[in-house]
Amino acid sequence: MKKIKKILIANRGEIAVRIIRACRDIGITSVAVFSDADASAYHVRMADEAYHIGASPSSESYLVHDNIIKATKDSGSDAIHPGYGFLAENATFAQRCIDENIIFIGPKPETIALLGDKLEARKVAIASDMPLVPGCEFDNENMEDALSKASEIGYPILIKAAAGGGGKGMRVVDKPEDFKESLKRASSEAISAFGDGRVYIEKYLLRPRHIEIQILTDQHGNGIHLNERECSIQRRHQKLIEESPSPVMTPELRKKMGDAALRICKETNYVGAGTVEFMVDEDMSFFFLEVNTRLQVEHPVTELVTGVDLVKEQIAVAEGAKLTLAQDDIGINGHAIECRICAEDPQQNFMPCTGTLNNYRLPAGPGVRVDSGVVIYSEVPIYYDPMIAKMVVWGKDRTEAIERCKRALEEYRVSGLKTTIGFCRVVMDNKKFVSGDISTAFINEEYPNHNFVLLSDELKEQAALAVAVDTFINERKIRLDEESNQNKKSEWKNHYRKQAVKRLGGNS
Amino acid sequence: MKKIKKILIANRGEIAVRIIRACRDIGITSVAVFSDADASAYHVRMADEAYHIGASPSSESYLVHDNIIKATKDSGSDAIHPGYGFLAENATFAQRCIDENIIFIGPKPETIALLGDKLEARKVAIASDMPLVPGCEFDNENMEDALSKASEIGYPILIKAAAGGGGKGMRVVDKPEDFKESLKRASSEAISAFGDGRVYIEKYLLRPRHIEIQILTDQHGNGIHLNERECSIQRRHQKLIEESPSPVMTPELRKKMGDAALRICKETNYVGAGTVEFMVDEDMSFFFLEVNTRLQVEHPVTELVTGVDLVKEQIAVAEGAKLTLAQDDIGINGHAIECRICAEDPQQNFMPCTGTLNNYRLPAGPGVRVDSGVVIYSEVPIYYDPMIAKMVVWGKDRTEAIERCKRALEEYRVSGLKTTIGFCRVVMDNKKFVSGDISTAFINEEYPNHNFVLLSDELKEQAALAVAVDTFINERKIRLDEESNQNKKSEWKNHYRKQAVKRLGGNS
Amino acid sequence: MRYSVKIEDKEFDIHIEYKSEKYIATIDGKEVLVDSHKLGESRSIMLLNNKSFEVDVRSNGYDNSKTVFVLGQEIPVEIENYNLAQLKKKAGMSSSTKMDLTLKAPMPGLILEFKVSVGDSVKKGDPLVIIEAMKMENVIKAAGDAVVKSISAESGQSVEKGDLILEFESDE
Amino acid sequence: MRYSVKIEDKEFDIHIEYKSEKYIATIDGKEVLVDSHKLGESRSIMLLNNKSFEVDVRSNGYDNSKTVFVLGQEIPVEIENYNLAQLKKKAGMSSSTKMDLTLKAPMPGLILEFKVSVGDSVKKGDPLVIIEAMKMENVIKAAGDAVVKSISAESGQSVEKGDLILEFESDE
Repeated sequence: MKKIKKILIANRGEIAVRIIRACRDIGITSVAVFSDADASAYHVRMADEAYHIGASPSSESYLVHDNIIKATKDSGSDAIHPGYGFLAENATFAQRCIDENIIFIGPKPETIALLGDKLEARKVAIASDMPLVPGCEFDNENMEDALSKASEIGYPILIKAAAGGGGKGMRVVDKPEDFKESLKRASSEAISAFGDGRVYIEKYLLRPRHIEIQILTDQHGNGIHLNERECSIQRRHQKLIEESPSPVMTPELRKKMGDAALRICKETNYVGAGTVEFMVDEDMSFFFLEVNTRLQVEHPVTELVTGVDLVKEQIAVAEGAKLTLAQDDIGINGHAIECRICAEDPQQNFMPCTGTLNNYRLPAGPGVRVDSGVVIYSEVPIYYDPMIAKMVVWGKDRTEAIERCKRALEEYRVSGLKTTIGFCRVVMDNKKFVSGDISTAFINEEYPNHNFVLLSDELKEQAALAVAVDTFINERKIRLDEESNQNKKSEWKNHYRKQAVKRLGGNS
Repeated sequence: MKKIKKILIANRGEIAVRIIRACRDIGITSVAVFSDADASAYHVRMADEAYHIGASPSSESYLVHDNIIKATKDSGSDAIHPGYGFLAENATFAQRCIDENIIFIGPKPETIALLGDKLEARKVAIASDMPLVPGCEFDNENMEDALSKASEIGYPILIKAAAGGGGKGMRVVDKPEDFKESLKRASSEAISAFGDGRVYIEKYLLRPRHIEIQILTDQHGNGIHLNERECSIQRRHQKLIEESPSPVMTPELRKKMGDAALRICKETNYVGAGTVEFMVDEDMSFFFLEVNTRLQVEHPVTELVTGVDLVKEQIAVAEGAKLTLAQDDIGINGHAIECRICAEDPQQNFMPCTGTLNNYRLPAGPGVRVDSGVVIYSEVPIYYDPMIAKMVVWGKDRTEAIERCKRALEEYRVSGLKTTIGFCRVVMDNKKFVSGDISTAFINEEYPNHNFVLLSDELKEQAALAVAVDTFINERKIRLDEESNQNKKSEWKNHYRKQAVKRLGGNS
Repeated sequence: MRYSVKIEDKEFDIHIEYKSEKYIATIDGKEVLVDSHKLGESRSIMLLNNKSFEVDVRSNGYDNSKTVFVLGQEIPVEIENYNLAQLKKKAGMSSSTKMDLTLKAPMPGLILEFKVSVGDSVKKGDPLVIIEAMKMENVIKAAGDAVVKSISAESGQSVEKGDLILEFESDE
Repeated sequence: MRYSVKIEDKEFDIHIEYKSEKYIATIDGKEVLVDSHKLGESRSIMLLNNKSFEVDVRSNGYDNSKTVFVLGQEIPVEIENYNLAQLKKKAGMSSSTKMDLTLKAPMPGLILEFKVSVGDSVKKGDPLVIIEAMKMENVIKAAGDAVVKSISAESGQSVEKGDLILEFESDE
């Protein structure tokens, strides 16, 4: 067992900050890396040390293996934590770390490669006796083959990138006429995101829930799961609101899904933290979706209800320690909800925004945890993911968690750019959400045209008043300043007049 | 049972913010009150509504019964939450609320009066079969009587205000020669703080722990305790660092102290949240100290390990609800530590400071809760308590809590005034603190002369470098600006020279 | 002072005066007692009939248009002197009801591909252009029926937020 | 540029230069690579040999004295041009080693009571004056042995931080 003393975090934003915090919590020195655009970013300020690794585009900095390895050597770090995204699921990079005698905090390169290829993962899932959604691969160069296979499965069809993740390279196709265009788009997005344009198709379930199992395994063959997360509130196949436990989970189903997740870990000699994602249909039957071989964005909801610090566990596993937790140690204490705070305009189909955070104040107090990648006056650059922070609340039950979530969202102060805060606040009032009746179709079903009615008539009236008052006060100040200048001028005039009178021989 | 719809919070600072958050968490409208100095204070910004109640000195605003009652009526509030301090333990004000048909969120006036008078409280404690420190009252006008009684008990002696609380009007006397002067000071402080100069004396224990039991009782005779809090790290008899559970507590002692606390509640028909304070001697024998008939500053450590929101429970009890929690529901989940962040200079005997928070950024992330009464650019005025925030951390055990506490203290960013942050950070490294070997004498024993060695040689070197670099960059900028002006001037000169040459008939 | 303030579909008639050290506002006939303290250049705490708001009012650099941040929302506001607004209305100059015949970049990004050419008729919802921003491909769709009059950018070009991308003529 | 920087008991000799777009500092002979970005008027993020610090350097309004906030600490710093500092030292002008013979109000507050009069001899630790601030009575004690030379305030008077309260003569 090798104690890790220094970790380089090959990432940025909130997840880099999250990992730096874990390092500090266990006395490990943290090393940040940064691109030009991130020279004064929060993760750089938070870390013990920081190394510049290139220009702003991630392809010239955060994705450059050589630069990351050089910073690791220069800083004398023992290990690299990749966070999520960037190099987190890059088997070549994981192998490079091994070759350079650096601990890669994540599964083995072969596991990453195997599960990262969605087509290979389907095969492993079959071998692990996991239920699968009907789907298949096809010859990417042969459009006719693709079209006929799509028709066999039946529309709607979901096109997915073989190398995919995070909703990139994913397209829903409702009818054969749209198939070609969508395939082209998905493939081109997959190339630009992963450098791999291979796609495959699956039957598109209309109203599935997205439920995933957090797993944790060590190098000695021990493994546990840490309950489920429900992540059904999504836009563009990207999660926006997640919670644990799922409002529809039963202990029996949890055990079944947990066991299935651990089977695939066993099959792939999985080491570390990971997530097995499932779709759960309306009849509560579940299907294997994919395995994310990394820390998940939404891991804090699991941390809040289990009391386990997943990043610390990742580090311990990477050091070679045996799990100190057994399955029986994992309980469920209360309920946690995460809202992703993204620099996006929900009304404009969640279009990304950039800008400067002229005001930025986190909610705090009982039951609120915020993992933020930005602080006041931070600039949100165009180059990276629009998620600037995660707000996570804990309550003794789902009702308390929802109420606290509303409070905390209202307490969040942001000016300078649009965010998903108002959208999340609206969802917290949605009757279907409150009753737990959700699916990945939630946003499209409840808010067609993305008209979230964020502004009540009362708020409009108050906002109008606020602007009028502000304008009035500013105009009044200018008027008063001018008057005071006028007065000064008249005083001068009087003064000169008196002088003139004097010169003219007058007496006062 | 009467549902409360609107609560006026007769307080300011972090506790007002804390109560406003609880109101929001249960959909109750919150009403803040503010003095002149607090017109743009954080609690005013946080509340749904806010009413001005007078000039800056608390004697002209937060302590004026009429003004608070008027704001309550004007805002149509059903109830008043007094927080701690100010009117929280004022029986006359609690009675006034009843007379005005306003719910006072706290115990009955007669309970407050009885337990607020420390001399009466001693009698009740005897009736409740509680162990007491040797001590007595005496004729305040007769110094000879006082001196002889003090000698009977034996020095060191502790002089305490009968109406006391929060360390005010309290003095330790080591030898008879100092007795008169200390008595005078304690009495005058008691008059200015409580308008009641009566004092009494107790044997001063040299190295006691301060351990207190949180209790919660309803209007129907049900009562539970929520474990203990250890609050031994004190300066000037005011707590600075608190934790739950106590590092020396055993389940048996917890039960004994909890039972004793509940006995005195029964004896006094106590209703609501309250705290029974004990001193615990080195042999683990415990003595009754006093009952605080209100929410305690350090209540969050209890909330973090029990999952109970004490302010919500106070409100439910005030509405007349029966406790939904039984003693068996109260477990201990992990460990919590609170650091009080005060605008004070620890090196100068914790002298209060005032100023503007030019920078103010809260620590966040896993296991950190901050209840802050200020935000960036807030002014800390001279009129009120120097505590500006409480930082509370949770860990799965005391070790994790201490490590997280260090991290969070280092993450806290304050500029503009001195605080207790650095002091708390030093304590977290203190071997006696880490081993749990603490008493109320901790600060004086470990840091005589209050020389906390806050600055390591390394930090001094880094700070020196930082200032030199900053100075160099500023000077360089000024130099460059001047040069560029010079260049502009020379360009102009050249221009004019050319013009002149032209005018003289030259060719260029 | 009397203002005409517009937010989305709502138009408010607001009168404000300063009398004996207090601001008094009247909005559509209702009186509101106002207390306001500046927190910085653009931020204030306001009490409107004792209701507490923290607001950030920013000028957008062009006439009458401001943005207010309040309760986690970014709200675009048009504010004008009331009398001027009335005059403009009479003259049929209400600029805010005019249809927008330009497509401006809704975010900074890289133009990947145009789906239309000059002269094309487009229907509401038709894809116009694909912009890559923050690693996502965003399809910008037509807000109404129109004809493409001119295109001011090209594929592969970087655009800033607000840059003109193309112009329509109304499809009437 | 070469500076002499003093923090508590430590004195540092620091040389800084700007070369090929990098700042290079030398502190007591050791070379330190510096990267610095301003975050606002007084705040910066600094990398000192790649170690990350967020610092806030504020001038105290009078000569050479600055305050730096770093890692939760407020640190008073004296900084001077190195050559000037050396000259001063030779001339025996080192002001920072001079004993402070004035008592200034350590906080804003109300003077409750003087415990000494002009001409009194005081020993280190003797109470001098009681100031009420933030609802606490604070006893200000003598920092060394001295004789009270003059008293510049009176009981019941409000003082600001830094106001002169009394002056000593050294008890020699």
